[in-house]
Amino acid sequence: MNAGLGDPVPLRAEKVSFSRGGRVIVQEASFSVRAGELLAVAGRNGAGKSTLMALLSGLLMPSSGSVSLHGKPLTAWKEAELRRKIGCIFQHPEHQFVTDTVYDELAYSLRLQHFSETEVDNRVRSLLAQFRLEGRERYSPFSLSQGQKRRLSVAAMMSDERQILLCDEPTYGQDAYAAKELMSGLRARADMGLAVVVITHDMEFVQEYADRVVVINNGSVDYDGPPGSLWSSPEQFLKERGLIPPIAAQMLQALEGERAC
Amino acid sequence: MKKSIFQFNTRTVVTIGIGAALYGATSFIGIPVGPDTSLRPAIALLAIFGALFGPVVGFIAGLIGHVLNDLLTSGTVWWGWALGSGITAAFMGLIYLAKGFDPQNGSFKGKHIGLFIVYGIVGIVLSLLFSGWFDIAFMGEPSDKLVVQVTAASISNIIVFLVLGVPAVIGFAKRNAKTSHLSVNE
Amino acid sequence: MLNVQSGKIGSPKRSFLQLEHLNPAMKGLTVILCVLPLSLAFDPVTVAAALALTVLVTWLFGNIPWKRWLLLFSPFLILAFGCFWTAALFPREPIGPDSELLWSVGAVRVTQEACWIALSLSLRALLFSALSLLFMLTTDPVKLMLSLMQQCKLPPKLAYGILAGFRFLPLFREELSIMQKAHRVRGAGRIRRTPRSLLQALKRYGIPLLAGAIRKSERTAVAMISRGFTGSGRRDFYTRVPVTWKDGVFMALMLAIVAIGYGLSYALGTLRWYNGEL
Amino acid sequence: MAAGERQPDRSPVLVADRISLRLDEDQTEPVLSSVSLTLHERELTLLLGPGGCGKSSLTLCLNGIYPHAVESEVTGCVKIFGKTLDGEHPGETAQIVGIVFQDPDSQFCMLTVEQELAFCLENVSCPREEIGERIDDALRLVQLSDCRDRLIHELSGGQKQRVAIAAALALRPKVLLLDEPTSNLDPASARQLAERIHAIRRLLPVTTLLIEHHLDPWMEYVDRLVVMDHQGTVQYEGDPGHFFESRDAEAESAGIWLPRAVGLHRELSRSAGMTEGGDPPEAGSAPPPLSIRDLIRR
Ligand SMILES: Nc1ncnc2c1ncn2[C@@H]1O[C@H](COP(=O)(O)OP(=O)(O)OP(=O)(O)O)[C@@H](O)[C@H]1O
Ligand SMILES: Nc1ncnc2c1ncn2[C@@H]1O[C@H](COP(=O)(O)OP(=O)(O)OP(=O)(O)O)[C@@H](O)[C@H]1O
Ligand SMILES: [Mg+2]
Ligand SMILES: [Mg+2]
Repeated sequence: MNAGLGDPVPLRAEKVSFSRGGRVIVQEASFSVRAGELLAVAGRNGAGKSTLMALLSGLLMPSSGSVSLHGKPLTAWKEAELRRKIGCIFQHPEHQFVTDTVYDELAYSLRLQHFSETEVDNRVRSLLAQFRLEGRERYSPFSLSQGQKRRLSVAAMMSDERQILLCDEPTYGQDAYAAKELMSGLRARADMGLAVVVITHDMEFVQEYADRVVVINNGSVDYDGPPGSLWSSPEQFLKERGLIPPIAAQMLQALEGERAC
Repeated sequence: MKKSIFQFNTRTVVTIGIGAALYGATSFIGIPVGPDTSLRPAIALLAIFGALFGPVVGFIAGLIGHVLNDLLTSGTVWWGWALGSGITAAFMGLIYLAKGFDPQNGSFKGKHIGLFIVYGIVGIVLSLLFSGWFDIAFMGEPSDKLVVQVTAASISNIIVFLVLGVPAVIGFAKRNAKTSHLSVNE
Repeated sequence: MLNVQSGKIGSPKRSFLQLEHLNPAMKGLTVILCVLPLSLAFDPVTVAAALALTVLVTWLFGNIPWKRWLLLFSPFLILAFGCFWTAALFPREPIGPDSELLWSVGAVRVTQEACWIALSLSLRALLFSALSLLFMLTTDPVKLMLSLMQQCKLPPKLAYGILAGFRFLPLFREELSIMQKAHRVRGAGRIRRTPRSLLQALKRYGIPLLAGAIRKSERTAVAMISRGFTGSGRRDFYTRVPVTWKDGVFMALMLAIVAIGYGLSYALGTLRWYNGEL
Repeated sequence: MAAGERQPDRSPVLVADRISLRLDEDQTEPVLSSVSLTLHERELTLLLGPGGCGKSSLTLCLNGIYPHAVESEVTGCVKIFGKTLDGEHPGETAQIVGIVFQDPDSQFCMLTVEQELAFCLENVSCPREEIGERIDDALRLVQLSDCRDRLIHELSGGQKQRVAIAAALALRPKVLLLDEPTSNLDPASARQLAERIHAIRRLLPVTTLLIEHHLDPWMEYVDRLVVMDHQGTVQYEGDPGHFFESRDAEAESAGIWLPRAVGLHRELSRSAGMTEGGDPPEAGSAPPPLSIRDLIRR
């Protein structure tokens, strides 16, 4: 399956809408995910980011509009193939665990790919080290600390070379180390030519790591462009979307304001 | 860590609530295998709740679950059968008192399996006899029909217990054996 | 009670006796009070009259779309139908020799009495399910528990425990869909809907679901405690579920239905008492 | 920083004395070993520590969940207003010590938002006439007034977290334990919450313990700082400003977030050749001073 590997725009959402229980959660959202790019998604609580991610990954069906992968609508893809291409990290790490131990959790998708047991062991060990979960391999995923759960759920998805990775708030609850490591891990994936989508509330990270940012408000796309120019949009605009520019951008604006006077 | 069976804290009560709700809800499901008899997977739940939380929790969960189900399906409670559900669970829960038995921490040995099966079968037969007797004594049901009913129900319940209940408890114990970090080394 | 998921019971339609707004404990008591005398009757007329009136009450005063009601009632209908034919063809009771033969094919004989009994049996089953549907479809479990605590003095500790259990039932569906999604994103694929894979599904989801429920029961208990729950009896309930004159009217109405049923069959001379027939 | 204005003689409200915690009989290393800390009246104490060091477990010890509601092995003692928790029903302790758990997904016991809050208030024997109002207040505080009748499990992550905060505040506890209350909130709401908690603290005598990785919204309100290390022991207890000024290297190596302003300051000063203690940049090959604009571009 090599078709479309060089595709610069692997995933595209076109006028996607979704409603549930009579409430429109996502309305007519259109944007594209590009290869080699780290796309940040931001927006208020309850704006519809997580729902949008579920739509992009094909776990939910849009009530209108379509999502297409390599130009082919998601519904036309075979389930197994789709999952090999799109990885997905849920907002609640516990929702993603399918096995009883940390070790098995990391080995799960490796085993599905029929790696030899020694190969699996090697890879799992290196993941354990990379995500600082050593000594926890026999624990149940549910008895980890919240931050460890988050790292485990990310690690389990990183173990695959999926072309598109959708992450819902991958860094929350992490200490400085872990968060930076996670983000640079994701950045490295993007630099390798893969597509990464990160939902986050951390504007410093958006500033530092993202190539492009999409702002969701009330279920529709409000802004789509580089982070730098987002900060220079009117204050009212940012305020309504619950965004606070990173501290450096704030200072820059303050300086420029002074210069203008 | 196993707790005393008479400890009644909020957690026990919530467990009873869940057990009862699950038992009540799954009691609707039955695969009819003959006149007046059906394989009720719900019996397996009694085995699980009894084994994991002891006879007292099992008894109350079974009783309340049965009463709820009766109320929802027919509006009348067949107390004999409701108590019977509780007694079944209580007998299955006797295994909880066995030494070294602790499926929540993955400790479930061969001799426990044997014991569990014995307790379960005895419990099923005894409770059905009790329900039958209760019906004859208090509800004025004719006795000849009940003999057939009790025998058929015993057989079908024992089948469910052996095919679903016992493996489920073993599955639980296995699952937890791996998760509790040190007991794997034994 | 099947409405837990939607969370809302009793929308715009208003009638004088809104079943959804009645006191659940009183409603339950009324249903039981109806079932008790009706379980003594064993003739199609009493039962059919009561059944028809119960259904009428459900439709008039309950706010249930009739399609939904039919959907939920249909399994009972099918069951009753099957029950009718088996009882008619293979009567368990000794049939009086003087009973009129309706028709026969070879050894299979259908007598009038057997038919009569079969009709009573199946109608009885329908009546009890209609009564319990009336209760189930119009009762919010939270309100039921509140009313059990307020009217029947059920200890809050037990009531909230059961309520927590009830809360889990609709959540199980949610949990199952979450688990299915988890398996899907992890690449395990979907399980097709064939009988054979049912066992596979049971293995994949059954024990984890139960394990999840048990884990959640601990967390729920911790959550209840950390919200200050001690289980002591004194509470000033925010939502009061009062008993009003409407509950009395409803009880009277339902008892009248029973009386009408009995009266009718007495007038027609068909009244017969139940004797443990099956 | 508020340190200067602090009255020195605030009385201790919650004292934890050499707490050790094991969750399993046969666990080799304990989750917490000999943790002592004191919360003073009306102060906001910030608890920092690397991931998995036992911060959340500590909060559960402070309100008596460990060992009174969940079996576990706890040594040492916790005193609230001079009284130990032993023999007390953990539910009663919870009425004094309110908590917001870290996991927003599994800390609710009712179906809808309103029922959840009403359940809390009924537990503290709040008279019925007041409950409605207090629910309103609590929801307004977390900007969730329009979600009053929603089912909790259908809310988004951030909305659930707000419900949890509202529930804890509705109890009007004397001591409030906040375990990463803003981790799922959008930036503006996080800042707003910090401000509101501060405002509440001026109105009510509530003593707060805060666990948070992202310090920015909270920094100006923090009175005291407690830092834990990987092994589950307390490393530093005292003035926050002092810690970030003098021991920031230590903090960084332990994986503790610095407030972003501190980080920016350090980066700027480093690039301007003012690195304290470090080797000064070589005269000839010194990079041009990094401007804020450069920082943004990177
Ligand atoms: N299962 C559901 N049923 C009904 N409504 C839902 C459901 N799940 C989410 N919603 C609603 O849809 C809206 C968007 O939810 P979503 O989880 O996508 O938000 P979000 O942008 O991810 O927010 P957050 O930043 O808080 O995670 C919210 O108002 C939420 O209450
Ligand atoms: N139920 C449990 N059984 C066994 N070990 C546990 C259990 N809960 C937590 N632990 C372990 O105790 C340690 C401390 O967990 P805790 O949740 O207190 O960490 P934390 O400091 O809050 O971390 P984070 O910042 O990631 O939330 C972790 O290493 C975790 O693996
Ligand atoms: Mg979300
Ligand atoms: Mg924690």
